[in-house]
Amino acid sequence: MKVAYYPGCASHGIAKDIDIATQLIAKDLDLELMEVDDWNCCGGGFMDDRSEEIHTALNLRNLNNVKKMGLEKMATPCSVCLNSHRIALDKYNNDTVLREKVDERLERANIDYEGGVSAEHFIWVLIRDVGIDNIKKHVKRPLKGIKVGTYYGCQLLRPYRVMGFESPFSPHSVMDLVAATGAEPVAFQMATACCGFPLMGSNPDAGLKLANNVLSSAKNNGAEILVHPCSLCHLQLDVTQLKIKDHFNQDWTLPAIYISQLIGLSFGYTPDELGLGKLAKKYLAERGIS
Amino acid sequence: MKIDEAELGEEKPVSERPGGKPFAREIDYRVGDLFWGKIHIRNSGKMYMLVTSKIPFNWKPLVKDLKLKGKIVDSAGGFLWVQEDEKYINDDVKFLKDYLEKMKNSKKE
Amino acid sequence: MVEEKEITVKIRKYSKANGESWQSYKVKVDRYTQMTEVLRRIKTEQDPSLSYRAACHMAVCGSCSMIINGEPRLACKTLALDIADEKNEVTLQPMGYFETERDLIPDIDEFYDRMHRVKPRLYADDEVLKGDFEPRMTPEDQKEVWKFAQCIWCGLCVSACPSVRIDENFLGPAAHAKGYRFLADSRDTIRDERINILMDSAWRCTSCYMCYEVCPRDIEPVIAIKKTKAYVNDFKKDTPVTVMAKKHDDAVSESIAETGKIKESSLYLKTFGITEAMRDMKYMFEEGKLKYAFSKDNNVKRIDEIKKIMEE
Amino acid sequence: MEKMKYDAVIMGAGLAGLMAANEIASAGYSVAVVSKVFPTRSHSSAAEGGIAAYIPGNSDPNDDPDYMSYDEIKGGDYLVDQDAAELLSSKSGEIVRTLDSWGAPFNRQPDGRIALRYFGGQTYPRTRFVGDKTGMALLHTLYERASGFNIDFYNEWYVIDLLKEKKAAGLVALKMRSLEPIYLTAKAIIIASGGLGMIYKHSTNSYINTGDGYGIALRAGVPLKDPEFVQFHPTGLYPSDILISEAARAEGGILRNNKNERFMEKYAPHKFDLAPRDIVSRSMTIEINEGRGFPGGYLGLDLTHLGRDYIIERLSLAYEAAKTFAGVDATEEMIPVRPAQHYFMGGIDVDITGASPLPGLFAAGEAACVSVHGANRLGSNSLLETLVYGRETGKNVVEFLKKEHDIPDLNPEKSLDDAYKYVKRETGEHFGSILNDLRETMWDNVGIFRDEKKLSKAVSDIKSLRKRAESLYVTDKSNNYNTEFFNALELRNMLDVAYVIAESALNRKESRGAHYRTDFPDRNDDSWLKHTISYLSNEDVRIDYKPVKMTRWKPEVRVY
Repeated sequence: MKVAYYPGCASHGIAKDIDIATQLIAKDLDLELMEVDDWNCCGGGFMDDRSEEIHTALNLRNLNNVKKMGLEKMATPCSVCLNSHRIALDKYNNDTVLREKVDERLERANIDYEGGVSAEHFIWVLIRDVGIDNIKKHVKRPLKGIKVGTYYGCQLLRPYRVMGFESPFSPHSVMDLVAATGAEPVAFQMATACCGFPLMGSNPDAGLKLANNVLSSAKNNGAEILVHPCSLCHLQLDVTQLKIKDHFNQDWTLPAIYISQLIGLSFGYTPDELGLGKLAKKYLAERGIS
Repeated sequence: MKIDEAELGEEKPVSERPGGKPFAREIDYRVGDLFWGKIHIRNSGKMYMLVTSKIPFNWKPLVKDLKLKGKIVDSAGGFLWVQEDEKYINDDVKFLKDYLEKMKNSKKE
Repeated sequence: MVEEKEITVKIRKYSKANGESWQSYKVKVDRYTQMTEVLRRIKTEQDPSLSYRAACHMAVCGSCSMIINGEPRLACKTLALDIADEKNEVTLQPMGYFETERDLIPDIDEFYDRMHRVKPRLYADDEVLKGDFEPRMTPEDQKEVWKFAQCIWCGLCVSACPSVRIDENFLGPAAHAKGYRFLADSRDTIRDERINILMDSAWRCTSCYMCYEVCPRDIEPVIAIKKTKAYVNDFKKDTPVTVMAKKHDDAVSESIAETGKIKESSLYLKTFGITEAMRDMKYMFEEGKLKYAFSKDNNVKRIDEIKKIMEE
Repeated sequence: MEKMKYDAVIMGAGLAGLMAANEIASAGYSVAVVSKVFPTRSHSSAAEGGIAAYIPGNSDPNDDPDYMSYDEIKGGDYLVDQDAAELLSSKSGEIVRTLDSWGAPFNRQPDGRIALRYFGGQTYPRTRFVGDKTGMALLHTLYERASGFNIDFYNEWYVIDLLKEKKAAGLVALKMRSLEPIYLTAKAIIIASGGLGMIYKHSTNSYINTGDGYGIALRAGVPLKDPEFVQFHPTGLYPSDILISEAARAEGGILRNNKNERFMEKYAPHKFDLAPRDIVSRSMTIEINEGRGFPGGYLGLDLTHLGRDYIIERLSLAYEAAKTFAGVDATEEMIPVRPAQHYFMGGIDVDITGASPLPGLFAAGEAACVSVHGANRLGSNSLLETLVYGRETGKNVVEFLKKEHDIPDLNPEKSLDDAYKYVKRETGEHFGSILNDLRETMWDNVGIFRDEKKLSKAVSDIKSLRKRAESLYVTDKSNNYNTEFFNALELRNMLDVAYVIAESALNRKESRGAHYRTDFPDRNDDSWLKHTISYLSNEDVRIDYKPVKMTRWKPEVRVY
C-alpha cells in the first residue's frame, strides 16, 4: 500500500530517530511511504499564533502536493503536524471569511488548490490500514515483561470533532499497538495530558513542569518505559529527559521512545538500528534486549 | 461611478467608530419613486447594493424570480441586499427598474 | 412510544459534614432523555436531598457542568443512553479543579474572578453612547466576535485546563475567549489596555486543545488565544514570557520564510541564546541525541511559493 | 439575622432586573440584586429569536411605530393597554441601539448596520437578532456592563418573602450555600424574577422558573393581573420540550402534518405558519387530536428547503437542539415539534411606570403584567419588554427615591420560621410527588383548550395539593446547598400561583388570545374586555377587574 508521508521538521531534525524507526517498520509492513514532494513546515503551534491565513495556506500547500502525487492520504508521525493540517483544513472548509483570504494567498503563489486529501497520523494508518493482526504477524521478538506507559498527549486526540479517530477521554490506539508487541501496556492518569513542549519557547518552567507531571504519573503507575506518538513529545520527553531530571532534582528517569521504535524492537531491530537514546538502551539491555 | 438609470448622490466615507479610519464608502441612489438605497463599497473593493422599495411587501418570496447578475445576500420586507460588481451593476438596476415597474402597473390594474 | 431502558446512575455525593460517598440509582430512560432530566427524576422521585445546579436544559445557561463517565460535560447536553457504558452505567462527579461544595455543586467563584479580570464589557465612544453616531460592524467581524462571545461561563474549560493548574498567571481559556471577543470588536476603544491584560497570559497557554474539546458551545478558546498572540507586536510592556515568545516566534517565521522549514539548531540559538543552548547540548549529548541536532534537511525547492504565501 | 439597607433591592438578575439595576446605579443610588442563580444563568439567556424594534432610518420603508403598536394590540387580542404598547414601540429602536453601544453583537447588514427579519404577527419585519441566541447575547452584554458598576450582587441567594406594612419594606433571603439569612430593606423593591413554566408538565422554560416572584407578591397581598393568560409555544421539540425558535418559521420553516400538508393554510390563510402563537398552537393541537400527527403526538417542522449553510448560520441553535436532543438532522429531515408552555402574559399588576398597587413595590419583565402583551404575546416582544420596561421601571424608581420615604421597621423572623417548618418536620410528604401532580393537572386542565369541567377539576386538584403541602417536609437537614429545602419553598410559590391561574381561568367565560374555552369559543368584548385582577387572601382567590386602556385602536375581528 502506498501512502504519502510527511515527516515534519522535527523528525528530519533532532527527532531523526523517529523517521528512521518509522521507515524501518513501514518497509516490513509493506507500507510504501512516499515522502511528500517539496513539503514545507506546517507551522503548527507557531504560524497559527501569528497568522491564521498564512498557517492555513501553508498546510493546504502540502495537501495539494500530495494530490499532485496522485495520493489522497498523507500520514505523519507527528501529532502536531497532524493537528495542524487537520485544523487548517477544517477552518478552510467551514470558515467562509477565512477561506476567501486563504484562496487569495494560494492564488498569489500560483497554487491551484484541489482538495480531496486528508492528513492522518501514522498510528491511524497502522491500525486502520495495516491492522493489528498484521502487525502481530511481524513480531519476531515479543517484548514480554516490558512495562510500557502508553502516552497519547494532546494533539493526536483533540479536538475530536476534527481528529475523529478515537475518544479523547478513553483512547486505546497506543495501548493496542503496545499490546501487539507483546509488552505490557500501563495506563496512567496523565496519559492524555500535554507534555508541555509548546510552552518551551515562552514559559519553559511551566513546560518542564507539565512534562514532569506526565513522567511522574506514568512512573507512579508502574511504567518502566514510556511510548508516545509525537515528534515534539519526543523532543520534550526523550531529548529533554535529563534536563527534567536535573531541574526537579530527581533520582529517576523514565526513558521515552516513539511508538515505531517499540514496534521496531518487537520486529527484531536492535536499539541502535532504531536510533534509541542512551536511557532506553540501558533499560532494554537490563531486560535482555539489544 | 455611474449608473444609467439612477440619480446618484455624493460619495461619503464611512467608518466603524467616530473618527475611525473609513472601512468603506457609500453613494446614495434613487430610481424615481420606484426604489432607492445606496451602494456600499468596501476598501477591499467588494460592493453591495441596498435596494429599498415600498412596492414589494416582502422581497423574500420574490428572490427566486429576480434574475440578477449580483448575488442576493439578504432580504426582509422592503429591504434587499445584493452583492454587486461594477461590471454588471448597471444591468441589475435596469432589471429591478423593469421588474418593479411591471409590479407597480399590475397592482394598478 | 419510545423504547425505554433502565440505567444505573452512580453519583458522588459529598457534604462538608459527612464527606464523600457514592450512591446508585436506577432510572428508566429513552433515547431522548437528557442527564438533567435523569437528575430531576432522581431528585423528585428517589432522593430529594441530591444537590446539583441546572437551569435552562438547552445548553445556554452553563449551570450543569459536571464530569459524566469521566468526561467534562454539561448534563443537559448529554443524553443518558449516548454516554452510558456497556454496563448501562453512568457515573456523575462534580467538575474537577474547583473545590466541591456539595454533591455535584462546585464553588466556581474563582472562575468568575477570572472572567471579571479581563474587563468583559465594551467601552464605546461617548458619541456612540449618547446615540449621536451609529456604529458599524461588518457581518464578517460580527461573525468573529459572536463566535467567541458565546461563552456561557460554565467553567468546564478552566476545570480541564492543564496550564491553569500549574500557572497562576494564566487567565484560563474562558477569560481569554472573552478578552479576545472585545479585542476583535471594532466598536471598542481600549484596545491597548486589552492587549496589556491578555498578552503575557496568552503565551502561558500550552495549546493542548482541551478547552476546544470540552467547550459545550464550541467557541474554541485556544483559537481565541492564538488569535490574541498575533497581536504580540502591538504589546509594548515586555515580560520575560513575551520577550522569549517574540524571539522564538520571529526565529520560526524567519526560518520558514527562508527555507520553508524549521531548522531547530539555529532556532534554538536565536530563542535561548548561546549559554542555554550549550547547556542543553550537554543533555542531548548525554542522551546520545546530539548527532541528530545537526542533521541537514533539504530546503523547500519552490521557496517562492512559500514567500508568496507569507507576503503581507 | 443580618440586616442590610439599600435604596433599591431587585429580585432577579435577568434582563429586566439588570436593566433596572443599571438605571438606578447610574443615578448614584445604592442597589442590590438578589438572584437564586448567577446572573448569566437567568432564563433571559434562553430567549432565542430576537428583539422587535422600529429603528428610524433602518426599518422597512413602509413601517412606522404605529404599525408596531397595532401589531402588538391585535396580537394581544385587544387586552393590551394601548398606552403601554405605544411606549414599548416608541422606545424600541433606542433600546436596541443602546444595547448595541454596550456591546451586543447584533447580526449585521453588509453595510455594518443592524440586520432585521420577520417574526410572527409582524406587519413589517422588525426583529433584530444575534444568531438565534439573542437572549443570551443581550443578557451577557447587560450583566457584563452591570458588573462594572457599583451594584451589590447577591448571587445564589433565595428570596423567601416580601415584607410590607402600608409600604413595601424589604426582602428576606437565604444564602443557598450556607443558609445564612439576610433581611434586605429598601425604599424601593423591584420584582423581576421571571416566569413560572415549571408548574406545567410540558414547558420550554428553565428549571428555575418556579414563579417565586408571583408567590411572594400574592402572599404579601399584591394582586396578579390577567393570570389566566398562559402562552403555549407552537414548536417545543418532541419529546424534551426544548424551544425551537419561532425564527425557524420566520426564516421560512413550514409546519407539516403526517400527510405532509402545510396545514396552517387552513387556519391562517394569510400569515400561514407565522400567525400568532396562540393560533398556531391551537391549530397544531387540532391536527394532532384529529389524528394527523405522527405517532407519539407531534408534527413536523420542515426546514429542509432552506439549505444547509443558511440553516447553520441563521438557525444554529435550532439545528443543534434537533440534532443533540432528538437525533434529527434538520437539513435533511423535519424536526418533531409539539406545543409546550412558554410564557406567562399575566403577572404582578403594574402600570406603565412599573409600580404595583403596593407603594414601594415595582415589578418588571415576565414577573410583571404591564399589559403590553394582553392575551397573547408576539414573538420578539418579551426581550423588548424586559429592556424597555426594566429601564422605565428603573427610571421611575429613581424618581420615587428622590422623595422622602420611611421604611417600616418590620421583624423578618416570622418569614424565616414559616420557611423552616419544612426542615424542622420529621415526617410528611416530599416536594417531588406534589410537584409532579401539580404539573400534570395544570397541563391536562389549564392548557391550550379549556372548559368549565377541566378548570373546575384543576381548582379542586390544586386545593387538595395545597392541603397535602401542609405536611410537606424536607429530608435534608444540612445547611450547605440544601436544594431540597429550596425546592420545597419553590413549591409553595408554585401552588399559590397555579391556584390563582386556575380560578381566574375558570372565571373568564370567553375565549381571547391564549385563553381558549371550548364552552365559550368566542371573544366577548361586551362582558370581558377588561383585565382580571386576582388576589390570594387566606385560602381564597378573590377576583376584581380593571378597564383596558384604549388610545387609538378599536377592537376588531382578529384574523391572520
